[in-house]
Amino acid sequence: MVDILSYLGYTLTSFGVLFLLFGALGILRMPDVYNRMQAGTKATTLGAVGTIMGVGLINPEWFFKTLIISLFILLSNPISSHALARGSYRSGIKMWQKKDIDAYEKAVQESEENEEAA
Amino acid sequence: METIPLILSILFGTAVASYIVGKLNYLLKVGTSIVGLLWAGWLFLGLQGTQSLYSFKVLGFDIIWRMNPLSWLFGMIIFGLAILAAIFSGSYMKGKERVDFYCFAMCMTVASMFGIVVSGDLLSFFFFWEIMTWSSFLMVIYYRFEAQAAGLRYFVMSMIGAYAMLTALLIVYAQLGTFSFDALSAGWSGFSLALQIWLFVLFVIGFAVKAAMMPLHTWAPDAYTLSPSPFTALFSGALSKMGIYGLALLFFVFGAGKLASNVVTIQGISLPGYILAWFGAITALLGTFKAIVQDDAKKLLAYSSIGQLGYIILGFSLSTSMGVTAGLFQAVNHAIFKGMLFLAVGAVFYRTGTRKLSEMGGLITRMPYTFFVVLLGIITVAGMPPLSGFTGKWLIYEALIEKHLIFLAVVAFGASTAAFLYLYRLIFTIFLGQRPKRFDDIKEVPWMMRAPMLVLALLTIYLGFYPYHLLDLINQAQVSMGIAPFDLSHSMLFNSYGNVDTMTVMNIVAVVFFIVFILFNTLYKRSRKVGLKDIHTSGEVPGEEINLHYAVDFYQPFARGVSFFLKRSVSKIYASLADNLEGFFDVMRYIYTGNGQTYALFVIVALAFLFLVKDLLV
Amino acid sequence: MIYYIAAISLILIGIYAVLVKKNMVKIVLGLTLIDSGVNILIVSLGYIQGKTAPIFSNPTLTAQDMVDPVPQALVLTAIVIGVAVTALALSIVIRIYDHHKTLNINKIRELKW
Amino acid sequence: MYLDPVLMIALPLFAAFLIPPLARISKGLVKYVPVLIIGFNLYEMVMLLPHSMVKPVIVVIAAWAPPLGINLTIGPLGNILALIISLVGFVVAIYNIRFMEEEPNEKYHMLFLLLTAGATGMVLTGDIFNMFVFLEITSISSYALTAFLRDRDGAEAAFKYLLIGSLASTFILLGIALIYATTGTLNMAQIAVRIKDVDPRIAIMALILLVTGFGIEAEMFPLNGWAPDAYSQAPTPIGAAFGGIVVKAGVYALARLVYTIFDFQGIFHFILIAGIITLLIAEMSAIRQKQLKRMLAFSSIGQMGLVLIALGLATTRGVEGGLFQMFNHAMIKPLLFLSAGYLVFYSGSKNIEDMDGMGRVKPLLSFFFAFGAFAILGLPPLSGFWSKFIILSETIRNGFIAIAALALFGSIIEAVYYLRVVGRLYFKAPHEGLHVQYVPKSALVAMGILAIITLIAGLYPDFVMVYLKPAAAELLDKTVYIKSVLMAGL
Amino acid sequence: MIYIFFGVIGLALILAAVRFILGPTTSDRVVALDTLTTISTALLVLLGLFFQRYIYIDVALIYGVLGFVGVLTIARYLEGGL
Amino acid sequence: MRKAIAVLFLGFIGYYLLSTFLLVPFGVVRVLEGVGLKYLQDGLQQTGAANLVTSIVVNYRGFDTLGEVTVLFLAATGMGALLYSKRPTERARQNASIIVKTGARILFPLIIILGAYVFIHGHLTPGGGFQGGAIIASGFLLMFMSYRTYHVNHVILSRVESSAGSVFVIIGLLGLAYGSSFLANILPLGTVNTLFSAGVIPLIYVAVGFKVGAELTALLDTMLQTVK
Amino acid sequence: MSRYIYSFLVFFIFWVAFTTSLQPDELLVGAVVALVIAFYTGKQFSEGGLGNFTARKIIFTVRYLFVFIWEMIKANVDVALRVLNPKMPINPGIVEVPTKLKSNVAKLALANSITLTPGTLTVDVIGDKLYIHWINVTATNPEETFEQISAVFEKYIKEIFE
Ligand code: NA
Ligand code: NA
Repeated sequence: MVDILSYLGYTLTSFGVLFLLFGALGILRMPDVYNRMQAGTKATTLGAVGTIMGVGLINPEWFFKTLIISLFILLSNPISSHALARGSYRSGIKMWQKKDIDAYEKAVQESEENEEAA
Repeated sequence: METIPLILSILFGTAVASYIVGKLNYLLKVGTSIVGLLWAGWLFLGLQGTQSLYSFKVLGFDIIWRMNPLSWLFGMIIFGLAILAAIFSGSYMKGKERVDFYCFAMCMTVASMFGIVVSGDLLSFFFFWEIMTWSSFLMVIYYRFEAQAAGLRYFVMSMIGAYAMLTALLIVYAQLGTFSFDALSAGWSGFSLALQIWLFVLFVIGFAVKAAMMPLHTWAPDAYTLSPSPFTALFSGALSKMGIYGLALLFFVFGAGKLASNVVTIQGISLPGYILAWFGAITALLGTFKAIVQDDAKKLLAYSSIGQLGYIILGFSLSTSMGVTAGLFQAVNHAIFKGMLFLAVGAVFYRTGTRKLSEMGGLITRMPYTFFVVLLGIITVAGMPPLSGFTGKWLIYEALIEKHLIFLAVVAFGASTAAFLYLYRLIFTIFLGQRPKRFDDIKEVPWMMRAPMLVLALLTIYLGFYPYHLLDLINQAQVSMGIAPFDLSHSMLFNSYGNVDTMTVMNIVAVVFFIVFILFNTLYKRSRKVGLKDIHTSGEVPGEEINLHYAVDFYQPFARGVSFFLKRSVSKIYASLADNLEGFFDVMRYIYTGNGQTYALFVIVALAFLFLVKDLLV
Repeated sequence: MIYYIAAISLILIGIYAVLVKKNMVKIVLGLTLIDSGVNILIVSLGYIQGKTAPIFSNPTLTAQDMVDPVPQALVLTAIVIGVAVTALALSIVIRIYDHHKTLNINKIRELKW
Repeated sequence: MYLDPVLMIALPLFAAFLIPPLARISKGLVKYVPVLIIGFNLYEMVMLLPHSMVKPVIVVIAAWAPPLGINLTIGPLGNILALIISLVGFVVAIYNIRFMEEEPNEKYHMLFLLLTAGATGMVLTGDIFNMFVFLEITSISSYALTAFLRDRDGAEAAFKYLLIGSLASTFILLGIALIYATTGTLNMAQIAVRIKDVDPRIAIMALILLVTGFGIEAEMFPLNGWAPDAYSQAPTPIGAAFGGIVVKAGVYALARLVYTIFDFQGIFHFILIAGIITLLIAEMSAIRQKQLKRMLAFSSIGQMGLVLIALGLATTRGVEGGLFQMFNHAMIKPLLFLSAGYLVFYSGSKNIEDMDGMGRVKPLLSFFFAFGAFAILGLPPLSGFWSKFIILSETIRNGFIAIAALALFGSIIEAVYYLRVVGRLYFKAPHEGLHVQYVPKSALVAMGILAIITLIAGLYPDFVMVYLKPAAAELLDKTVYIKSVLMAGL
Repeated sequence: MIYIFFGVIGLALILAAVRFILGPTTSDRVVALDTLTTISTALLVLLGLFFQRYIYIDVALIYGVLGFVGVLTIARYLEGGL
Repeated sequence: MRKAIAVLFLGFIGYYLLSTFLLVPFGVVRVLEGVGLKYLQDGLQQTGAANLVTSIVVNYRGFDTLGEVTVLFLAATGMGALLYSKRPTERARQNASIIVKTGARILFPLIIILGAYVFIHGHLTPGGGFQGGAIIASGFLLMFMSYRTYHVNHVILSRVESSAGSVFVIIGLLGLAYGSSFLANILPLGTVNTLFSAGVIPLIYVAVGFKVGAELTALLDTMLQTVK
Repeated sequence: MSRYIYSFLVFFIFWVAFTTSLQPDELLVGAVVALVIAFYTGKQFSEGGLGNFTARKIIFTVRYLFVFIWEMIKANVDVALRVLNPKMPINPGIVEVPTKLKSNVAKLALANSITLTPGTLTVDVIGDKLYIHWINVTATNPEETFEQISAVFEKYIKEIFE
């Protein structure tokens, strides 16, 4: 049982670590900040969760704690990415685009007008 | 309680007490000071001839207070003048502001001077010396703002002197491990020649400032002029004598008088003595010349003081028995006549409110007592028989001639004669001539002011006739300094006649003088009254604003003649030195650029520097 | 050793910022960099090869397994002090900005000479 | 009878923590807290004096004997300095009662209390890192107090102070790190024992770092750029506290380092030379100042230069003189600052030229200033005379005649600028339209205490010197210090 | 095995660090920072595994929390002041 | 110019610093009699705290920690004084998105619990009062970042600060009253590695945790309200 | 009240997980801590209170977890491929996605889910519209984007949180 858990754990950790690497690679290679976030958030979140849960499986007495960390990462990483994306956008960083697809621009203007009115 | 500490306590106590009670009542504060001074003076009289000694330790330093004839002699000058000045002040200061402050500073000064003369060690000497400096400084600046620059100059020069002295005495301490005079007397000759010279120079600077010796005299005229007159009497009469006292100590107690006498002597005088003699003579000459062109009565006397102190120094520097006697005699003498004159000028100022000679005149009928005092005073200063000044000067000439310093004697004599040029102006411009209308109603000063002047006047007459009493005291002092007592038989004046004959000479001169005096007065009575404004100049009618009093610009040609000499005023050199220094300081302060980063850079540079020299720090 | 180099570099970079940067906020950041450098340096002085954190969290651990705890304790204190100083520094900068309307330290040198 | 000396640190901290709730109950009460607490410290220090003079009082904290735990080592030196600090703190606290009306004034009193406590801790602690912590307490309260008035200049001064102070902390910490790494201990007595076995190349670097750090606090040139600004722009009592409290603690630390902990002789020469340079540059700068408090600040630096000279001599008598000078300066400079504070306040200007005639308007205040000026110039019979005299005497006795002469030159400059101010106070007509009010009694009491101490110490210097001698001896012979601390561990 | 993990994670850290250094905008750096904290959190847990010390897990958790709050703060700052 | 000078001198200092520190061997036991080794050997049984750093920080060098707490308190006080009367009511220019707001709302109590966990277990796990306090403050920072009008009650914060600081001193004074010296332990040491162990250490760390949390929060709030 | 109790329970569970210990002292302290924090933050912590603990919601949560994990793995493989592919077929842009979810927690869950899945990143939520950065935009009109991006999640989330 312990061996199976441990085996599973190592597998999970291996995948996790690999995804962390992909995430980092994505951060490096993607053309603009939004795309980098896409890569960073997804791959590193999964990678971290995988790594950490894997460790939790290898060392079952740590499981709950690793679970908490994983949950925390699952909750917090998308939030921070979102906040960063929103912050970047509103601070005026343009997207790298082939075609002009931006539904957000108008929404930002409207919401800012609303805020000023309020 | 031991007498010396008791006297010091009384004096310092009086200073504080008169300040405190001074807040209550005028009479009380003046009364307190006078009573305190009298009490201390009375106790002091009892110290004559005793070897009272009191010593204790402060911070591990031995403090020695002792009495000896030299101290006693100078103590007499201090107490005599102080008591008279205090009495004089009783009237003079009435109605003036901050009399409590005045009494405090006065008593403090007296106390510190007394402390100086009883000190048997350099530390307490310096301690009291510093108190004397600041307390007299308080007096100089008594008249508020106009006195500030003068006060500051006085203080700074005093500090320069004091610190030169401090350096010297600390070097002595480093060498001997003690401050006591006795140890220094014994140890001086053991110092290396270079050290002796250094110590000598430093001490001389220290004392010469107070004695207003050229070129360290520049503080004196203004300081004398601006301090309240009763105090000026004390200032010029006693305080400047502390410089003389110091020189006496230096030459004869510390043993510097014999400095290098085995290396180089000039006409039998050791080199430092010879140089100092020249300084003394030049000071005498310079003081005299400067005095001649003054219009301010007190300034005139101030320069006169400088000149007179030059004589005294001249006497001392010869280091001969007669020279020292001459110096000491003239020191006492000067205290008396300069005391008289300053008090008298103060009295005139008290009534007229001015010190300008050109604004005064004809006061002889209004202030006859004061006139009398001034008259006696100038006779003494000029060194004319029958008054004590004659004896003093005579001794100096004799001492110079004895050493064959003819040229110096000529200079001294010249200065002395020139002194008359200014001295008579005091009589002429203040008391004779036309009296401006506004002075018509003035009265003679109150008895409280009259009395001290008259006491001094009588004293100068007395000493003129009986110099021996003083010479006795001086001889005792000389013995205590380790100098052979002055042998009267060495004096050209005194040797063949002896006491009684001197008296006769004096009497004859006195009679002649008296006749001249009567004649003078008769002539004056007969003289034509000249209106103040009835002299025409070059066909032009002078305007109202031009005062045609004959005292105005009286010495214009003379002043023009010596202007080259006078213009090179030492004080101007000092002033420009000070300016340049301040300019330099100004550059230094730019180190503080106001930029925090620069300060941080300083720190880094300092650290790097320390790293670099770290091997030196081990 | 790499820790030494890194830590000292951090200190030097921080000091450089303090000496050269014009923006006062950057200067304050420089100060925090210095702090971090010093702290890393201190901790690395306590490090002992092959040993672990000084916490007896399981019974198998013995004193021989652990690094020197003192530098860590000191650094804890130093960090807190650094935070305090930084906070105060920033509030002073805020005050300065209020008065001078600039963060350029070259413009803030009215107290001189 | 004294209570456990640790209370001198514990109570101020306790009180500081309790001030915010107290302020909510009654604002008026807060300002008496520092008086009370520092008064207690003063009492403690006086009561400890007879004990510490005989042998250092070792106070163990947290029941761990040194070097395991932190301890307070109250030898003669620490006791004297803590006494000075408490005394100045007490006087300034009295002065503060009516001085600080600016909100939030309870924070002001709290910061001041902690400033004093920090400095006290610095001089009492036997642990070098603990000393650093207390230094930070002192410094941080100083930074905050410098900018307390929230004015333009205060903020600028505080920033410079903080900048340089942070560098000081850095170097001190680096020095401590080197020491710990090589001796394995933080207890100063034990360091002193072990430093002999340390590679001297490391030890000297540690010393340099520490000397630079504490030299900043001790206002050594060229590390003192912060000082004039901080002194002059901080609220007046804080300027006084800088001179009377903060710098004293810095110098203590410096002395402890070079005398007790390390064993390098060359550093003394460095301190000596740094001292004379500090003195000269400070005096030269002071004479050109237009602002009264800034002038006092430079003068303060100059005085510390003299202290450094004394410490650099490294002779018994020299150190005695230096300690005496520290004592005097701690009494006189606050006197000057405190009186100058009200002079500035009443004249409505920081500039010297606007002090005209204050002697007529505010005689007692001006008297205190003049008194302080005379005392700091070293005019007898005030206490400054003796300390200056001893220091100069020792300087010359050790053959540094040129340094003594330069120091005297500095004194003359000092006389000029002080007397210029005194002259203006008394001898010029006051400006019109002065906004003169009554000076609070508490302020006058504070100044009076300082003036009386200065006078008594001048008239009877041995009274002070009796206690300074063992303090100097402690510095020059470290074995007693070391032994008594390490014996406490047995 | 664990050494390989460390190697890969180390490489990931380096790559993210390169982006942190390259920028070019502040946002890019913050994104890199965010990634770095996430990777570091995982690394800390792995270290716990490596040293068999439970305490690293605690550190990882705290690190994660602080990193998140820090990144969020910067993000909000980017958006226009705090 | 200034840059060049700075680089020059810094290079110089760096060289000397590095060459000195390189004389201090890295990663080895250098001092056999060092106090650090003593703590390692005896610390566990002397203080009962599994975390030796904690036993040093709170017990052996507890006096430092009291000072440290004071330093933080000072910074908070100083900031309060310096930024006094500059209190705009709103923080950021823009509201955070609903995502951030909701996330913060949920995470906030959990972060506080984490902080509490860290300082309550200071003697057992890495961490302690300062770390726990910092985590709590970061929880508040999260709220500040998410809600532009989120307010903390400074009166309560100040009360927490004061009472926590006082508790620290009182525990110290109790040591003086009932033990041998200030800050001396007066409670039984308990069983190692259980929550109720290590005498007064956890009590002090809890107090420190509260204090630091309150102070850092106050600091952040003051700062954020001032800088717009 | 139910919200407070719910919060207390959640916090207490968290505490137990943190400490990984069932020792009475830990539990005692944990209860106290949870109680205190629940008292102060319970109201804002939870919108649903104990209602969150219904069996239906729990079942949906578990089901959702699997759906989500699957989507996430797909997302990551997708990203990995894009990152590793030198040609990087991307066509990024921000699109608008409508949502019927009302509660904030639900919107958060949806936004996070979207962020963690293929090529999408929630930039903002304004009212009932999500703005999604899409790494490879294949549709721009709301119905299509809804279908492609969030439809999978929304039904579960609606069940769980509303
Ligand atoms: Na992320
Ligand atoms: Na993260």
